[in-house]
Amino acid sequence: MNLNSEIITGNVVIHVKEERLDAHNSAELKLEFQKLFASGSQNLLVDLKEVRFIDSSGLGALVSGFKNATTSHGSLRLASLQPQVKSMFELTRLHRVFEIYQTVAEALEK
Amino acid sequence: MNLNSEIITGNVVIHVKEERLDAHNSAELKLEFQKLFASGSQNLLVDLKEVRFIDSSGLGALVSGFKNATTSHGSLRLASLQPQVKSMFELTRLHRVFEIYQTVAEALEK
Amino acid sequence: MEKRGIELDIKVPNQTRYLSLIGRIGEDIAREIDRYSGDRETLAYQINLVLTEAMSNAIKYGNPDNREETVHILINISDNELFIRIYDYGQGFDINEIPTPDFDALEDRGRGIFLIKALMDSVQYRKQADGNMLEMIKQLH
Amino acid sequence: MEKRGIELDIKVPNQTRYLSLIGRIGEDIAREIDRYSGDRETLAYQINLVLTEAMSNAIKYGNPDNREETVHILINISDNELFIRIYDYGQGFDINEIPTPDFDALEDRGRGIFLIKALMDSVQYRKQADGNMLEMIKQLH
Ligand SMILES: Nc1ncnc2c1ncn2[C@@H]1O[C@H](COP(=O)(O)OP(=O)(O)O)[C@@H](O)[C@H]1O
Ligand SMILES: Nc1ncnc2c1ncn2[C@@H]1O[C@H](COP(=O)(O)OP(=O)(O)O)[C@@H](O)[C@H]1O
Repeated sequence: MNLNSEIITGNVVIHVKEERLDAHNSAELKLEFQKLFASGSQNLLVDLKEVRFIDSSGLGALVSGFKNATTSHGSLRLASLQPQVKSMFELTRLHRVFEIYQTVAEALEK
Repeated sequence: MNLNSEIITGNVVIHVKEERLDAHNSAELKLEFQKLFASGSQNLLVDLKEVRFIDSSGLGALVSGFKNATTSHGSLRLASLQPQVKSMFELTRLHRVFEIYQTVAEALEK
Repeated sequence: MEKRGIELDIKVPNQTRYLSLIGRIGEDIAREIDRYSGDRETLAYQINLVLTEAMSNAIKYGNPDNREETVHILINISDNELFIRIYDYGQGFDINEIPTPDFDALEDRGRGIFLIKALMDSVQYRKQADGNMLEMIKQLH
Repeated sequence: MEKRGIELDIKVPNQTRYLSLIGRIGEDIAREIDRYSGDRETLAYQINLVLTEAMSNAIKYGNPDNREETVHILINISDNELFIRIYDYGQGFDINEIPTPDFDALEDRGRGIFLIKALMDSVQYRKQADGNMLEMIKQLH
Protein backbone atom coordinates (compact mmCIF):
# COMPACT_ATOMS: atom_id res chain seq x y z
CA MET A 1 0.00 0.00 0.00
CA ASN A 2 1.47 3.32 -1.05
CA LEU A 3 0.94 6.05 1.52
CA ASN A 4 2.62 9.37 2.25
CA SER A 5 2.13 10.91 5.65
CA GLU A 6 2.90 14.39 6.90
CA ILE A 7 2.07 16.26 10.08
CA ILE A 8 0.36 19.60 9.55
CA THR A 9 -0.91 21.72 12.43
CA GLY A 10 -1.46 18.76 14.71
CA ASN A 11 -3.02 16.52 12.08
CA VAL A 12 -1.46 13.43 10.60
CA VAL A 13 -2.39 13.82 6.95
CA ILE A 14 -2.31 10.47 5.14
CA HIS A 15 -2.20 10.73 1.37
CA VAL A 16 -3.38 7.43 -0.07
CA LYS A 17 -1.34 6.85 -3.21
CA GLU A 18 -3.45 4.06 -4.64
CA GLU A 19 -6.01 4.10 -7.42
CA ARG A 20 -8.00 1.39 -5.68
CA LEU A 21 -8.86 0.73 -2.05
CA ASP A 22 -10.10 -2.83 -2.14
CA ALA A 23 -9.80 -6.22 -0.47
CA HIS A 24 -6.25 -6.43 -1.77
CA ASN A 25 -4.87 -3.49 0.20
CA SER A 26 -7.47 -2.40 2.77
CA ALA A 27 -6.16 -4.65 5.55
CA GLU A 28 -2.90 -2.78 5.34
CA LEU A 29 -4.61 0.58 5.64
CA LYS A 30 -6.54 -0.68 8.65
CA LEU A 31 -3.29 -1.75 10.29
CA GLU A 32 -1.74 1.63 9.52
CA PHE A 33 -4.56 3.38 11.40
CA GLN A 34 -4.12 1.01 14.33
CA LYS A 35 -0.41 1.70 14.48
CA LEU A 36 -0.85 5.44 14.30
CA PHE A 37 -3.37 5.61 17.12
CA ALA A 38 -1.38 3.09 19.19
CA SER A 39 1.70 5.27 18.87
CA GLY A 40 -0.14 8.30 20.16
CA SER A 41 -1.48 10.04 17.07
CA GLN A 42 -4.76 11.81 17.76
CA ASN A 43 -6.13 13.44 14.65
CA LEU A 44 -5.93 11.71 11.30
CA LEU A 45 -6.94 13.25 8.02
CA VAL A 46 -7.12 10.81 5.11
CA ASP A 47 -6.59 12.35 1.69
CA LEU A 48 -8.41 10.20 -0.88
CA LYS A 49 -7.70 12.40 -3.89
CA GLU A 50 -5.99 9.66 -5.88
CA VAL A 51 -8.47 6.95 -4.97
CA ARG A 52 -10.67 6.34 -7.96
CA PHE A 53 -12.29 3.18 -6.60
CA ILE A 54 -13.33 1.95 -3.17
CA ASP A 55 -15.09 -1.30 -2.28
CA SER A 56 -16.79 -2.48 0.91
CA SER A 57 -13.53 -3.56 2.48
CA GLY A 58 -11.98 -0.16 1.75
CA LEU A 59 -14.97 1.46 3.45
CA GLY A 60 -14.52 -1.07 6.25
CA ALA A 61 -10.89 -0.05 6.79
CA LEU A 62 -11.94 3.58 7.15
CA VAL A 63 -14.73 2.63 9.56
CA SER A 64 -12.23 0.59 11.56
CA GLY A 65 -9.92 3.62 11.73
CA PHE A 66 -12.85 5.80 12.76
CA LYS A 67 -13.58 3.45 15.65
CA ASN A 68 -9.91 3.48 16.69
CA ALA A 69 -10.11 7.27 16.69
CA THR A 70 -13.15 7.28 18.94
CA THR A 71 -11.50 4.89 21.38
CA SER A 72 -8.41 7.09 21.43
CA HIS A 73 -10.49 10.26 21.89
CA GLY A 74 -9.10 11.42 18.56
CA SER A 75 -10.56 11.87 15.12
CA LEU A 76 -10.39 10.45 11.62
CA ARG A 77 -11.57 12.77 8.91
CA LEU A 78 -11.66 12.45 5.12
CA ALA A 79 -10.79 14.84 2.30
CA SER A 80 -10.88 15.03 -1.50
CA LEU A 81 -13.29 12.24 -2.37
CA GLN A 82 -13.81 11.65 -6.07
CA PRO A 83 -17.51 11.72 -7.03
CA GLN A 84 -17.86 7.96 -7.54
CA VAL A 85 -16.10 7.26 -4.26
CA LYS A 86 -18.36 9.78 -2.53
CA SER A 87 -21.40 7.97 -3.87
CA MET A 88 -20.27 4.76 -2.14
CA PHE A 89 -20.32 6.63 1.17
CA GLU A 90 -23.81 7.86 0.40
CA LEU A 91 -25.10 4.43 -0.61
CA THR A 92 -23.86 2.96 2.69
CA ARG A 93 -24.90 6.06 4.70
CA LEU A 94 -21.30 6.47 5.85
CA HIS A 95 -21.37 10.12 4.76
CA ARG A 96 -23.37 10.66 7.96
CA VAL A 97 -20.57 9.14 10.03
CA PHE A 98 -17.46 10.77 8.61
CA GLU A 99 -16.57 14.42 8.47
CA ILE A 100 -15.84 14.84 4.77
CA TYR A 101 -14.06 17.88 3.31
CA GLN A 102 -13.64 19.06 -0.26
CA THR A 103 -9.89 19.45 0.15
CA VAL A 104 -7.15 18.84 2.69
CA ALA A 105 -6.70 22.59 3.03
CA GLU A 106 -10.35 23.07 3.91
CA ALA A 107 -10.18 20.31 6.52
CA LEU A 108 -7.09 21.86 8.11
CA GLU A 109 -8.86 25.21 8.50
CA LYS A 110 -11.48 23.63 10.76
CA MET B 1 -14.00 9.74 -36.77
CA ASN B 2 -13.47 12.89 -34.78
CA LEU B 3 -11.29 15.42 -36.58
CA ASN B 4 -10.79 19.16 -36.28
CA SER B 5 -9.25 21.01 -39.17
CA GLU B 6 -7.86 24.50 -39.40
CA ILE B 7 -5.89 26.37 -42.01
CA ILE B 8 -2.66 27.91 -40.77
CA THR B 9 -0.19 29.63 -43.09
CA GLY B 10 -1.20 27.58 -46.10
CA ASN B 11 -1.36 24.25 -44.27
CA VAL B 12 -4.47 22.30 -43.55
CA VAL B 13 -3.80 21.13 -40.01
CA ILE B 14 -5.86 18.07 -39.15
CA HIS B 15 -6.14 17.34 -35.45
CA VAL B 16 -7.09 13.69 -35.05
CA LYS B 17 -9.35 13.55 -32.00
CA GLU B 18 -9.29 9.80 -31.52
CA GLU B 19 -7.37 7.70 -29.05
CA ARG B 20 -7.08 4.90 -31.57
CA LEU B 21 -6.43 4.85 -35.32
CA ASP B 22 -7.41 1.32 -36.26
CA ALA B 23 -9.41 -0.75 -38.73
CA HIS B 24 -12.57 0.72 -37.25
CA ASN B 25 -11.92 4.32 -38.27
CA SER B 26 -8.94 4.41 -40.65
CA ALA B 27 -11.04 4.10 -43.82
CA GLU B 28 -12.72 7.33 -42.85
CA LEU B 29 -9.40 9.11 -42.41
CA LYS B 30 -8.25 7.82 -45.79
CA LEU B 31 -11.41 9.24 -47.37
CA GLU B 32 -10.87 12.55 -45.63
CA PHE B 33 -7.42 12.87 -47.20
CA GLN B 34 -8.85 12.01 -50.62
CA LYS B 35 -11.53 14.66 -50.28
CA LEU B 36 -9.10 17.33 -49.15
CA PHE B 37 -6.69 16.79 -52.03
CA ALA B 38 -9.57 16.45 -54.51
CA SER B 39 -10.94 19.79 -53.39
CA GLY B 40 -7.63 21.54 -53.99
CA SER B 41 -5.81 21.34 -50.67
CA GLN B 42 -2.06 21.08 -51.13
CA ASN B 43 -0.27 20.78 -47.83
CA LEU B 44 -1.66 18.65 -45.05
CA LEU B 45 -0.25 18.43 -41.55
CA VAL B 46 -1.69 15.64 -39.43
CA ASP B 47 -1.56 16.26 -35.68
CA LEU B 48 -1.47 12.87 -33.93
CA LYS B 49 -1.08 14.22 -30.41
CA GLU B 50 -4.17 12.48 -29.07
CA VAL B 51 -3.55 9.20 -30.87
CA ARG B 52 -2.31 6.71 -28.32
CA PHE B 53 -2.61 3.68 -30.57
CA ILE B 54 -2.16 3.03 -34.29
CA ASP B 55 -2.45 -0.28 -36.12
CA SER B 56 -1.43 -1.32 -39.64
CA SER B 57 -4.59 0.05 -41.17
CA GLY B 58 -4.05 3.40 -39.47
CA LEU B 59 -0.54 3.46 -40.91
CA GLY B 60 -2.09 2.46 -44.23
CA ALA B 61 -4.47 5.42 -44.18
CA LEU B 62 -1.56 7.79 -43.66
CA VAL B 63 0.42 6.12 -46.47
CA SER B 64 -2.61 6.45 -48.72
CA GLY B 65 -2.82 10.16 -47.90
CA PHE B 66 0.89 10.52 -48.56
CA LYS B 67 0.43 9.03 -52.03
CA ASN B 68 -2.51 11.36 -52.71
CA ALA B 69 -0.25 14.23 -51.72
CA THR B 70 2.46 13.15 -54.14
CA THR B 71 -0.03 12.81 -56.97
CA SER B 72 -1.37 16.28 -56.20
CA HIS B 73 2.14 17.75 -55.98
CA GLY B 74 1.38 18.57 -52.36
CA SER B 75 2.56 17.20 -49.04
CA LEU B 76 1.35 15.26 -46.04
CA ARG B 77 3.39 15.71 -42.91
CA LEU B 78 2.97 14.42 -39.37
CA ALA B 79 3.35 16.04 -35.96
CA SER B 80 3.22 15.14 -32.26
CA LEU B 81 3.58 11.38 -32.34
CA GLN B 82 3.40 9.65 -28.99
CA PRO B 83 6.42 7.39 -28.35
CA GLN B 84 4.58 4.10 -28.87
CA VAL B 85 3.00 5.39 -32.08
CA LYS B 86 6.40 6.56 -33.26
CA SER B 87 7.80 3.09 -32.69
CA MET B 88 5.22 1.65 -35.11
CA PHE B 89 6.59 3.97 -37.81
CA GLU B 90 10.07 2.79 -37.03
CA LEU B 91 9.16 -0.89 -37.06
CA THR B 92 7.60 -0.50 -40.52
CA ARG B 93 10.34 1.89 -41.73
CA LEU B 94 7.68 4.52 -42.44
CA HIS B 95 9.67 7.08 -40.45
CA ARG B 96 11.89 7.24 -43.54
CA VAL B 97 8.90 8.14 -45.69
CA PHE B 98 7.13 10.79 -43.66
CA GLU B 99 8.40 14.12 -42.47
CA ILE B 100 7.73 13.89 -38.75
CA TYR B 101 7.84 16.88 -36.39
CA GLN B 102 7.83 17.12 -32.62
CA THR B 103 5.00 19.63 -32.60
CA VAL B 104 2.58 21.32 -34.97
CA ALA B 105 4.32 24.64 -34.27
CA GLU B 106 7.68 23.21 -35.29
CA ALA B 107 6.22 21.81 -38.50
CA LEU B 108 4.66 25.16 -39.38
CA GLU B 109 7.99 26.93 -39.01
CA LYS B 110 9.50 24.87 -41.80
CA MET C 1 -24.98 -17.03 -26.09
CA GLU C 2 -27.27 -14.38 -27.46
CA LYS C 3 -26.79 -13.28 -31.02
CA ARG C 4 -24.30 -10.44 -31.43
CA GLY C 5 -23.58 -10.47 -27.72
CA ILE C 6 -20.34 -10.21 -25.83
CA GLU C 7 -19.25 -13.18 -23.77
CA LEU C 8 -16.23 -13.44 -21.50
CA ASP C 9 -15.28 -16.57 -19.64
CA ILE C 10 -12.48 -15.73 -17.25
CA LYS C 11 -10.34 -17.79 -14.91
CA VAL C 12 -7.82 -16.10 -12.65
CA PRO C 13 -5.87 -17.26 -9.62
CA ASN C 14 -7.90 -16.87 -6.42
CA GLN C 15 -5.78 -14.02 -5.16
CA THR C 16 -6.89 -10.52 -4.31
CA ARG C 17 -4.20 -9.02 -6.53
CA TYR C 18 -6.33 -9.94 -9.53
CA LEU C 19 -9.35 -7.99 -8.29
CA SER C 20 -8.17 -4.90 -10.12
CA LEU C 21 -7.74 -6.76 -13.42
CA ILE C 22 -11.26 -8.16 -13.25
CA GLY C 23 -12.68 -4.82 -12.18
CA ARG C 24 -10.94 -3.05 -15.04
CA ILE C 25 -12.17 -5.55 -17.59
CA GLY C 26 -15.68 -4.93 -16.26
CA GLU C 27 -15.16 -1.20 -16.74
CA ASP C 28 -13.93 -1.69 -20.28
CA ILE C 29 -17.02 -3.68 -21.12
CA ALA C 30 -19.34 -1.15 -19.51
CA ARG C 31 -17.79 1.65 -21.56
CA GLU C 32 -18.42 -0.36 -24.73
CA ILE C 33 -22.13 -0.94 -24.21
CA ASP C 34 -23.84 1.07 -26.88
CA ARG C 35 -27.42 0.65 -25.78
CA TYR C 36 -26.97 2.24 -22.41
CA SER C 37 -28.61 5.59 -21.94
CA GLY C 38 -27.42 6.24 -18.38
CA ASP C 39 -24.06 7.63 -17.38
CA ARG C 40 -21.38 5.34 -18.79
CA GLU C 41 -18.80 6.15 -16.12
CA THR C 42 -21.27 5.37 -13.33
CA LEU C 43 -22.08 2.05 -14.98
CA ALA C 44 -18.35 1.33 -15.30
CA TYR C 45 -17.83 1.97 -11.59
CA GLN C 46 -20.81 -0.19 -10.65
CA ILE C 47 -19.67 -3.15 -12.74
CA ASN C 48 -16.15 -2.79 -11.38
CA LEU C 49 -17.60 -2.78 -7.87
CA VAL C 50 -19.93 -5.76 -8.11
CA LEU C 51 -17.20 -7.82 -9.76
CA THR C 52 -14.76 -6.83 -7.03
CA GLU C 53 -17.21 -7.64 -4.22
CA ALA C 54 -18.30 -10.94 -5.71
CA MET C 55 -14.77 -12.07 -6.48
CA SER C 56 -13.58 -11.05 -2.99
CA ASN C 57 -16.28 -13.22 -1.46
CA ALA C 58 -15.44 -16.12 -3.76
CA ILE C 59 -11.83 -15.86 -2.56
CA LYS C 60 -12.79 -15.44 1.11
CA TYR C 61 -15.57 -17.98 1.46
CA GLY C 62 -15.58 -19.99 -1.70
CA ASN C 63 -12.55 -22.16 -1.49
CA PRO C 64 -12.28 -23.69 1.99
CA ASP C 65 -9.76 -26.46 1.40
CA ASN C 66 -7.98 -24.66 -1.39
CA ARG C 67 -9.44 -27.19 -3.74
CA GLU C 68 -9.59 -24.76 -6.62
CA GLU C 69 -6.80 -22.40 -7.37
CA THR C 70 -8.84 -20.21 -9.67
CA VAL C 71 -11.91 -18.05 -9.60
CA HIS C 72 -14.26 -18.54 -12.50
CA ILE C 73 -16.23 -15.58 -13.82
CA LEU C 74 -18.66 -15.31 -16.71
CA ILE C 75 -19.69 -11.98 -18.15
CA ASN C 76 -22.34 -11.90 -20.82
CA ILE C 77 -24.05 -9.04 -22.55
CA SER C 78 -27.05 -9.60 -24.72
CA ASP C 79 -29.33 -6.97 -26.20
CA ASN C 80 -30.64 -5.51 -23.00
CA GLU C 81 -28.98 -7.34 -20.17
CA LEU C 82 -25.65 -7.67 -18.51
CA PHE C 83 -25.15 -11.02 -16.79
CA ILE C 84 -22.34 -11.74 -14.39
CA ARG C 85 -21.86 -15.18 -12.91
CA ILE C 86 -19.22 -16.05 -10.34
CA TYR C 87 -18.64 -19.60 -9.21
CA ASP C 88 -17.36 -20.77 -5.86
CA TYR C 89 -16.70 -24.10 -4.16
CA GLY C 90 -17.45 -23.28 -0.53
CA GLN C 91 -20.35 -24.32 1.68
CA GLY C 92 -22.52 -21.57 0.26
CA PHE C 93 -25.01 -19.31 2.01
CA ASP C 94 -28.54 -18.08 1.72
CA ILE C 95 -28.29 -14.67 0.13
CA ASN C 96 -31.85 -13.80 1.11
CA GLU C 97 -30.90 -14.16 4.77
CA ILE C 98 -28.24 -11.49 4.56
CA PRO C 99 -29.80 -8.44 6.23
CA THR C 100 -29.41 -4.85 5.13
CA PRO C 101 -26.51 -3.48 7.18
CA ASP C 102 -27.44 -1.63 10.36
CA PHE C 103 -26.43 1.84 9.29
CA ASP C 104 -25.97 3.02 12.86
CA ALA C 105 -23.78 0.14 14.02
CA LEU C 106 -20.29 0.85 12.76
CA GLU C 107 -19.21 -2.49 11.42
CA ASP C 108 -15.98 -3.02 9.51
CA ARG C 109 -17.67 -5.47 7.19
CA GLY C 110 -20.94 -6.74 5.83
CA ARG C 111 -21.57 -4.19 3.08
CA GLY C 112 -20.60 -6.26 0.03
CA ILE C 113 -23.81 -8.12 -0.65
CA PHE C 114 -25.77 -4.97 0.22
CA LEU C 115 -23.88 -3.00 -2.45
CA ILE C 116 -24.35 -5.76 -5.01
CA LYS C 117 -28.09 -5.87 -4.36
CA ALA C 118 -28.31 -2.07 -4.46
CA LEU C 119 -26.59 -1.79 -7.84
CA MET C 120 -27.91 -4.79 -9.75
CA ASP C 121 -31.47 -5.50 -10.84
CA SER C 122 -31.46 -9.16 -9.94
CA VAL C 123 -29.13 -11.11 -7.65
CA GLN C 124 -29.35 -14.81 -6.99
CA TYR C 125 -27.09 -17.31 -5.32
CA ARG C 126 -27.63 -20.97 -6.10
CA LYS C 127 -26.16 -24.36 -5.42
CA GLN C 128 -24.78 -26.04 -8.51
CA ALA C 129 -23.90 -29.64 -9.24
CA ASP C 130 -20.39 -28.63 -8.27
CA GLY C 131 -20.22 -25.65 -5.94
CA ASN C 132 -22.28 -22.47 -6.05
CA MET C 133 -22.99 -19.62 -8.40
CA LEU C 134 -23.72 -15.98 -7.73
CA GLU C 135 -25.69 -14.52 -10.62
CA MET C 136 -26.11 -10.78 -10.99
CA ILE C 137 -28.15 -9.15 -13.74
CA LYS C 138 -28.38 -5.54 -14.78
CA GLN C 139 -30.89 -4.21 -17.28
CA LEU C 140 -29.32 -1.89 -19.83
CA HIS C 141 -31.71 0.75 -21.04
CA MET D 1 -5.01 -24.48 -18.18
CA GLU D 2 -1.75 -23.99 -16.37
CA LYS D 3 -1.84 -23.76 -12.61
CA ARG D 4 -2.31 -20.25 -11.28
CA GLY D 5 -2.62 -18.93 -14.79
CA ILE D 6 -4.98 -16.39 -16.27
CA GLU D 7 -7.37 -17.58 -18.94
CA LEU D 8 -9.83 -15.51 -20.94
CA ASP D 9 -12.20 -16.97 -23.47
CA ILE D 10 -13.86 -14.12 -25.32
CA LYS D 11 -16.58 -13.93 -27.94
CA VAL D 12 -17.52 -10.61 -29.46
CA PRO D 13 -19.55 -9.66 -32.53
CA ASN D 14 -17.37 -9.65 -35.65
CA GLN D 15 -17.45 -5.88 -35.95
CA THR D 16 -14.51 -3.52 -35.94
CA ARG D 17 -16.08 -1.41 -33.21
CA TYR D 18 -15.08 -4.11 -30.73
CA LEU D 19 -11.40 -3.95 -31.64
CA SER D 20 -10.80 -1.32 -28.98
CA LEU D 21 -12.46 -3.42 -26.27
CA ILE D 22 -10.31 -6.44 -27.07
CA GLY D 23 -7.20 -4.31 -27.34
CA ARG D 24 -7.89 -2.70 -23.99
CA ILE D 25 -8.47 -6.04 -22.29
CA GLY D 26 -5.12 -7.14 -23.70
CA GLU D 27 -3.51 -4.04 -22.22
CA ASP D 28 -5.09 -4.67 -18.84
CA ILE D 29 -3.70 -8.18 -18.80
CA ALA D 30 -0.24 -7.06 -19.87
CA ARG D 31 -0.15 -4.52 -17.05
CA GLU D 32 -0.99 -7.30 -14.58
CA ILE D 33 1.81 -9.65 -15.53
CA ASP D 34 4.16 -9.75 -12.60
CA ARG D 35 6.94 -11.79 -14.06
CA TYR D 36 7.71 -9.39 -16.86
CA SER D 37 10.97 -7.55 -16.58
CA GLY D 38 10.63 -5.44 -19.73
CA ASP D 39 8.72 -2.21 -20.03
CA ARG D 40 5.11 -2.89 -19.04
CA GLU D 41 3.64 -0.12 -21.19
CA THR D 42 5.47 -1.37 -24.26
CA LEU D 43 4.17 -4.87 -23.62
CA ALA D 44 0.66 -3.45 -23.19
CA TYR D 45 0.89 -1.69 -26.56
CA GLN D 46 2.22 -4.80 -28.26
CA ILE D 47 -0.54 -7.05 -26.92
CA ASN D 48 -3.13 -4.43 -27.86
CA LEU D 49 -1.64 -4.32 -31.35
CA VAL D 50 -1.38 -8.02 -32.08
CA LEU D 51 -4.94 -8.57 -30.81
CA THR D 52 -6.18 -5.72 -32.99
CA GLU D 53 -4.35 -6.97 -36.09
CA ALA D 54 -5.43 -10.58 -35.63
CA MET D 55 -9.03 -9.71 -34.90
CA SER D 56 -9.17 -7.32 -37.89
CA ASN D 57 -8.02 -10.14 -40.14
CA ALA D 58 -10.53 -12.56 -38.63
CA ILE D 59 -13.26 -10.02 -39.42
CA LYS D 60 -11.94 -9.26 -42.91
CA TYR D 61 -11.01 -12.72 -44.14
CA GLY D 62 -12.38 -15.15 -41.62
CA ASN D 63 -16.06 -15.13 -42.17
CA PRO D 64 -16.82 -15.26 -45.89
CA ASP D 65 -20.51 -16.19 -45.87
CA ASN D 66 -21.22 -14.50 -42.55
CA ARG D 67 -21.62 -17.93 -41.09
CA GLU D 68 -20.39 -16.84 -37.69
CA GLU D 69 -21.44 -13.62 -36.11
CA THR D 70 -18.74 -13.66 -33.50
CA VAL D 71 -14.99 -13.64 -33.25
CA HIS D 72 -13.55 -16.09 -30.77
CA ILE D 73 -10.39 -15.20 -28.89
CA LEU D 74 -8.47 -17.10 -26.24
CA ILE D 75 -5.88 -15.43 -24.05
CA ASN D 76 -3.86 -17.55 -21.70
CA ILE D 77 -0.99 -16.70 -19.41
CA SER D 78 1.00 -19.37 -17.71
CA ASP D 79 4.22 -18.99 -15.80
CA ASN D 80 6.37 -17.74 -18.59
CA GLU D 81 4.23 -17.50 -21.65
CA LEU D 82 1.43 -15.46 -23.06
CA PHE D 83 -0.72 -17.36 -25.56
CA ILE D 84 -3.26 -15.74 -27.83
CA ARG D 85 -5.45 -17.80 -30.11
CA ILE D 86 -7.89 -16.33 -32.59
CA TYR D 87 -10.26 -18.50 -34.57
CA ASP D 88 -11.69 -17.84 -38.00
CA TYR D 89 -13.94 -19.64 -40.45
CA GLY D 90 -12.57 -18.47 -43.78
CA GLN D 91 -10.57 -20.32 -46.42
CA GLY D 92 -7.37 -19.74 -44.50
CA PHE D 93 -3.92 -18.88 -45.82
CA ASP D 94 -0.33 -19.94 -45.49
CA ILE D 95 1.23 -17.54 -43.04
CA ASN D 96 4.73 -18.58 -44.07
CA GLU D 97 4.04 -17.39 -47.61
CA ILE D 98 3.32 -13.83 -46.49
CA PRO D 99 6.42 -11.86 -47.43
CA THR D 100 8.02 -9.12 -45.39
CA PRO D 101 6.56 -5.89 -46.75
CA ASP D 102 8.60 -4.11 -49.41
CA PHE D 103 9.61 -1.07 -47.39
CA ASP D 104 10.18 1.04 -50.48
CA ALA D 105 6.87 0.30 -52.16
CA LEU D 106 4.29 2.46 -50.47
CA GLU D 107 1.42 0.07 -49.97
CA ASP D 108 -1.70 0.97 -47.99
CA ARG D 109 -1.85 -2.50 -46.56
CA GLY D 110 0.02 -5.70 -45.84
CA ARG D 111 1.74 -4.76 -42.58
CA GLY D 112 -0.46 -6.66 -40.12
CA ILE D 113 1.12 -10.10 -40.21
CA PHE D 114 4.55 -8.48 -40.37
CA LEU D 115 3.87 -6.58 -37.13
CA ILE D 116 2.51 -9.68 -35.43
CA LYS D 117 5.61 -11.68 -36.40
CA ALA D 118 7.88 -8.83 -35.32
CA LEU D 119 6.34 -8.54 -31.86
CA MET D 120 5.62 -12.14 -30.92
CA ASP D 121 8.07 -14.97 -30.34
CA SER D 122 6.09 -17.62 -32.17
CA VAL D 123 3.28 -17.25 -34.69
CA GLN D 124 1.45 -20.12 -36.31
CA TYR D 125 -1.68 -20.39 -38.40
CA ARG D 126 -3.33 -23.77 -38.63
CA LYS D 127 -6.38 -25.46 -40.09
CA GLN D 128 -8.71 -26.83 -37.44
CA ALA D 129 -11.51 -29.37 -37.62
CA ASP D 130 -13.77 -26.37 -38.02
CA GLY D 131 -12.05 -23.30 -39.43
CA ASN D 132 -8.60 -21.97 -38.65
CA MET D 133 -6.60 -20.73 -35.71
CA LEU D 134 -3.92 -18.09 -35.46
CA GLU D 135 -1.71 -18.79 -32.46
CA MET D 136 0.68 -16.19 -31.14
CA ILE D 137 3.06 -16.78 -28.25
CA LYS D 138 5.17 -14.32 -26.32
CA GLN D 139 7.78 -15.33 -23.78
CA LEU D 140 7.57 -13.30 -20.59
CA HIS D 141 10.91 -12.85 -18.95
N1 LIG E 1 -19.55 -16.84 -1.78
C1 LIG E 1 -19.95 -16.92 -0.48
N2 LIG E 1 -19.94 -18.13 0.15
C2 LIG E 1 -20.33 -18.23 1.43
N3 LIG E 1 -20.75 -17.19 2.17
C3 LIG E 1 -20.79 -15.97 1.60
C4 LIG E 1 -20.39 -15.77 0.25
N4 LIG E 1 -20.55 -14.47 -0.04
C5 LIG E 1 -21.02 -13.89 1.07
N5 LIG E 1 -21.17 -14.79 2.06
C6 LIG E 1 -21.70 -14.54 3.43
O1 LIG E 1 -22.44 -13.35 3.42
C7 LIG E 1 -21.95 -12.44 4.39
C8 LIG E 1 -22.07 -11.03 3.89
O2 LIG E 1 -21.18 -10.83 2.83
P1 LIG E 1 -20.68 -9.37 2.49
O3 LIG E 1 -21.86 -8.48 2.50
O4 LIG E 1 -19.86 -9.43 1.25
O5 LIG E 1 -19.82 -8.93 3.74
P2 LIG E 1 -18.44 -9.45 4.34
O6 LIG E 1 -17.83 -10.39 3.34
O7 LIG E 1 -17.68 -8.18 4.50
O8 LIG E 1 -18.81 -10.08 5.62
C9 LIG E 1 -20.53 -12.87 4.66
O9 LIG E 1 -20.12 -12.52 5.94
C10 LIG E 1 -20.61 -14.38 4.47
O10 LIG E 1 -21.06 -15.00 5.63
N1 LIG F 1 -7.34 -14.88 -41.05
C1 LIG F 1 -6.97 -14.84 -42.34
N2 LIG F 1 -7.59 -15.61 -43.26
C2 LIG F 1 -7.22 -15.58 -44.55
N3 LIG F 1 -6.23 -14.81 -45.02
C3 LIG F 1 -5.57 -14.01 -44.17
C4 LIG F 1 -5.91 -13.98 -42.79
N4 LIG F 1 -5.07 -13.11 -42.18
C5 LIG F 1 -4.27 -12.62 -43.13
N5 LIG F 1 -4.56 -13.16 -44.34
C6 LIG F 1 -3.87 -12.91 -45.62
O1 LIG F 1 -2.59 -12.39 -45.36
C7 LIG F 1 -2.42 -11.14 -46.03
C8 LIG F 1 -1.57 -10.22 -45.18
O2 LIG F 1 -2.28 -9.84 -44.04
P1 LIG F 1 -1.91 -8.50 -43.30
O3 LIG F 1 -0.46 -8.46 -43.16
O4 LIG F 1 -2.74 -8.41 -42.06
O5 LIG F 1 -2.30 -7.34 -44.30
P2 LIG F 1 -3.67 -6.82 -44.90
O6 LIG F 1 -4.79 -7.48 -44.17
O7 LIG F 1 -3.59 -5.36 -44.69
O8 LIG F 1 -3.61 -7.20 -46.35
C9 LIG F 1 -3.81 -10.62 -46.28
O9 LIG F 1 -3.85 -9.78 -47.39
C10 LIG F 1 -4.60 -11.90 -46.48
O10 LIG F 1 -4.48 -12.33 -47.81
